[in-house]
Amino acid sequence: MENFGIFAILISSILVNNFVLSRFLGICPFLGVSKQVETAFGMGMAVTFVMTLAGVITYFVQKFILVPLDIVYLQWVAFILVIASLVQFVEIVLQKISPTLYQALGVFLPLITTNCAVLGLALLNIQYNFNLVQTIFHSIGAAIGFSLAIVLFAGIREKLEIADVPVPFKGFPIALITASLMSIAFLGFAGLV
Amino acid sequence: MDLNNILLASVSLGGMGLLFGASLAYASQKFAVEIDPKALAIRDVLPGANCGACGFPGCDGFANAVADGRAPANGCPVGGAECAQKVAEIMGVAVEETVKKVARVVCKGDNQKCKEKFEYFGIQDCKAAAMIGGGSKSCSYGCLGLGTCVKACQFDAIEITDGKIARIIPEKCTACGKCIEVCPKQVIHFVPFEQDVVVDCNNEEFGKTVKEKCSVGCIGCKICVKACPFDAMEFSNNLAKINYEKCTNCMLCAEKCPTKAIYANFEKRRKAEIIEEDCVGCTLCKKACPVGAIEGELKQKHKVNEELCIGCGACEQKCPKKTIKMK
Amino acid sequence: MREIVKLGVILLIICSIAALFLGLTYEFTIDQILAQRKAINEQARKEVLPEAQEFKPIDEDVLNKIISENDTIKEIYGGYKEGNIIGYAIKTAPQGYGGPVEVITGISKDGKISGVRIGNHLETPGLGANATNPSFYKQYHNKSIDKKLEVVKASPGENEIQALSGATITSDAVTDGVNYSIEAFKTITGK
Amino acid sequence: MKPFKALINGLFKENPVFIQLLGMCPTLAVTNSAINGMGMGLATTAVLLGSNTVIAVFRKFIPSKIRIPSFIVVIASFVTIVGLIMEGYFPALYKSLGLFIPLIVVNCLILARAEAFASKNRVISSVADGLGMGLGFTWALVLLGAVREFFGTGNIFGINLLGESFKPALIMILPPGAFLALGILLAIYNAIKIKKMAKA
Repeated sequence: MENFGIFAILISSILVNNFVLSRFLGICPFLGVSKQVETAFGMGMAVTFVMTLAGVITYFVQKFILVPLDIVYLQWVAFILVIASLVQFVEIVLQKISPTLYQALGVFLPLITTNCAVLGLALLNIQYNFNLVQTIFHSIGAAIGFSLAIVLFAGIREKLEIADVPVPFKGFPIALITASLMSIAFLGFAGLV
Repeated sequence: MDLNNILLASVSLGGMGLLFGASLAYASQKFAVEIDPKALAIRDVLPGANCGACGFPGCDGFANAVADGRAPANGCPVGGAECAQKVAEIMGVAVEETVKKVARVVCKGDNQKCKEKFEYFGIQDCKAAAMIGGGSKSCSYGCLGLGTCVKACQFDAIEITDGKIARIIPEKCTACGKCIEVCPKQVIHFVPFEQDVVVDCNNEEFGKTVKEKCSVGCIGCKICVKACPFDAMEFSNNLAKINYEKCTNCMLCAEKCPTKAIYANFEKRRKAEIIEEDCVGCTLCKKACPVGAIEGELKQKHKVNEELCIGCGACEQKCPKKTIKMK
Repeated sequence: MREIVKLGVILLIICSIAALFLGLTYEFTIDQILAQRKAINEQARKEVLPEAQEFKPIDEDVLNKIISENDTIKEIYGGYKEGNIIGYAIKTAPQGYGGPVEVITGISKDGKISGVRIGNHLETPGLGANATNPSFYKQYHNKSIDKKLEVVKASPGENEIQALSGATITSDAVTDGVNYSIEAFKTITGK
Repeated sequence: MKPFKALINGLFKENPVFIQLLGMCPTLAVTNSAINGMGMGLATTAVLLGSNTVIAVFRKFIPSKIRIPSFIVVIASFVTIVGLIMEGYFPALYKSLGLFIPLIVVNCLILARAEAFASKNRVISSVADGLGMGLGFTWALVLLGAVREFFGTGNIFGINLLGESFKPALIMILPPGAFLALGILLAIYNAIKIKKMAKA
């Protein structure tokens, strides 16, 4: 992965190993927030914004703090501290600067702190030891992949509301089965890159 | 076990913690958005059903609106008087008394009284039934009794009587208006809670056509309009409708109505009573009484004839000595 | 202003205590972890070159020269028995189906493949991952290093390997790994 | 909430996986075998116990403005400790769980329990709740792992049950199988609940 070009990284993170459907990262918001397409899209945008920022900041934290001081075992704690503070910071700033945008995204922002995709992304960036440019594009690609999956899923779930689903399958079970079908579809991209 | 590695670790992580803690605190101060404390206080007082009856998106929307003065303190019909009172206190504004309203199904044509055009086996839902030739009932204005309003009511104040007609329980109804929205026949109207006389019909046809369809429908004969001493009975496109401000629940119209389309709760009919000591015999009450239920000569004590009295309260208003009580 | 300091200090305390605990656990477990990591690598090399008692990496510049020619080569260790070299353990990482596949090949001095093992890989479980079954990698044993190894669908001959069903890309990748090791072995021993 | 009740609550009534649908990422990703499921479940239980205790003890001193960062630091340090121990003493399990050990930090279950329960109740009931939720999470993961492993490879806990004749459904070990298995298990769980409700 480390010698991939930018385009290859984008394709791989959006389609091939999609963060939600094949890496299983960020499933809680994926299941929780995908009742309507607009909320899903709102969540997608919020996640894209935070993931890109988090990807870059954790890159610098790793490069200039953890490695030189040889305290790499603090990686997980440092990263999640950065992400949690970043999300809370974004929430406060957004609330002041554009209340309308905050109204739309506001409720999802605290959700993002516990979103496995953000920390997963930060750790993968280090695992593949990407340089800065690759990190940025991998973060953007991963976030777009997440948004793509959640918006598609929300569209299907809206249709599911009016389909007559057997009672025990109502709600999450049918959603999960739909997700598995989508995951099969995304399996088709495997080996593309 | 080189100690300085551990110290280095705790110093660096501690430093990062300090940096983030401080910046978060600084940000929350610099970007503080003053949320109106009044809006929060109002929000706790509201019932929180988010039913939207006040016209605002849920209770938060209404609370913010009231805080900014865009909405009246008594705008929450579900909360009713005591909620309006609390909101008014928070806003420090006097609240004018509102008459408590409840929803009511203005139709008495159940399956005995109103003929059915055809047998309906479709989806048990008024909206669906109404699409098929206006529903199975011959009277296309009447209540189909398939329970759309029952499902819409959050406070389960509506039940379907065994005559397949919806009936709203006044005590439970919070006037949120959801049933009125969903009813395809618009046969549910707002009626004051204390009102004991209501024209229970929604049919705008005339005479014989109504008679063929429903034995208790309003045939538009206007007898009640003439009979009402307080001309509280308005009449438009063949349907009588009571003006609730003017109506004194004297129930005369209900007595006169040939098809008994007007509901009247006769047990609750009030009776006038003159307190002997204070009566000066000025005969004002006798002239005011529309049904001549008061006997007595000038300067003598007057008396109310209980059978004739319809409890309209006209004498009570007229009496200069205020010695007439309605019981 | 006081609020900012207060919050900052609280978070400082929490983080430094946490870091202290982590530091302590790290100290206790670090030598165990390093031993584990060394053992895993050592164990793979031991399997491919059973007779060797201890392994020493070959000198730097030879290794770098080989890596410059073919960057899938990752490590080369000389296997020693009673002091003298009896073979080499070469680790390569050819590109498989899901990602790089670590292939460790042991080649003895007399020009025979003494063993092949599969290290970390990202192959699909149930398909490519079957390369880790002995039935597959045992095929490379005692193959001579004179001719390049080929992958065939069925009835493998002298220098041919039976491909894994449904995982031809992985089988090719592992075979390439072994072939690269053979070339590296030839450049080192000057055969 | 009495400690014992919190324990039972976590195991069945409010099972984190089947009822609350928390901690989905590890549940789906790691349960391609029952042993992995158990490993992840026990690791999560250990972290849950640790973090619930510490947060319950310090709940008075943590101001609400930086509540989330401090909880997360506590959880993350417990996860790191578990991770270090696991890498040192259980290398096989560590390799198979791979990326998902650090992801216990952002496992919605732990932060949810910390925020919803531990920061509001006494230490003993927090510990009981942590244990209950952890064990509930573990048995759900083991069940899901067993189901997927059984259909995917024909054996459970590595023991081959069906012999050679059984052609395993590989899909069950791949990502789609995880969604499918959990969806069907949830449906069965709902069906049982509905039947029980109908009887009661």
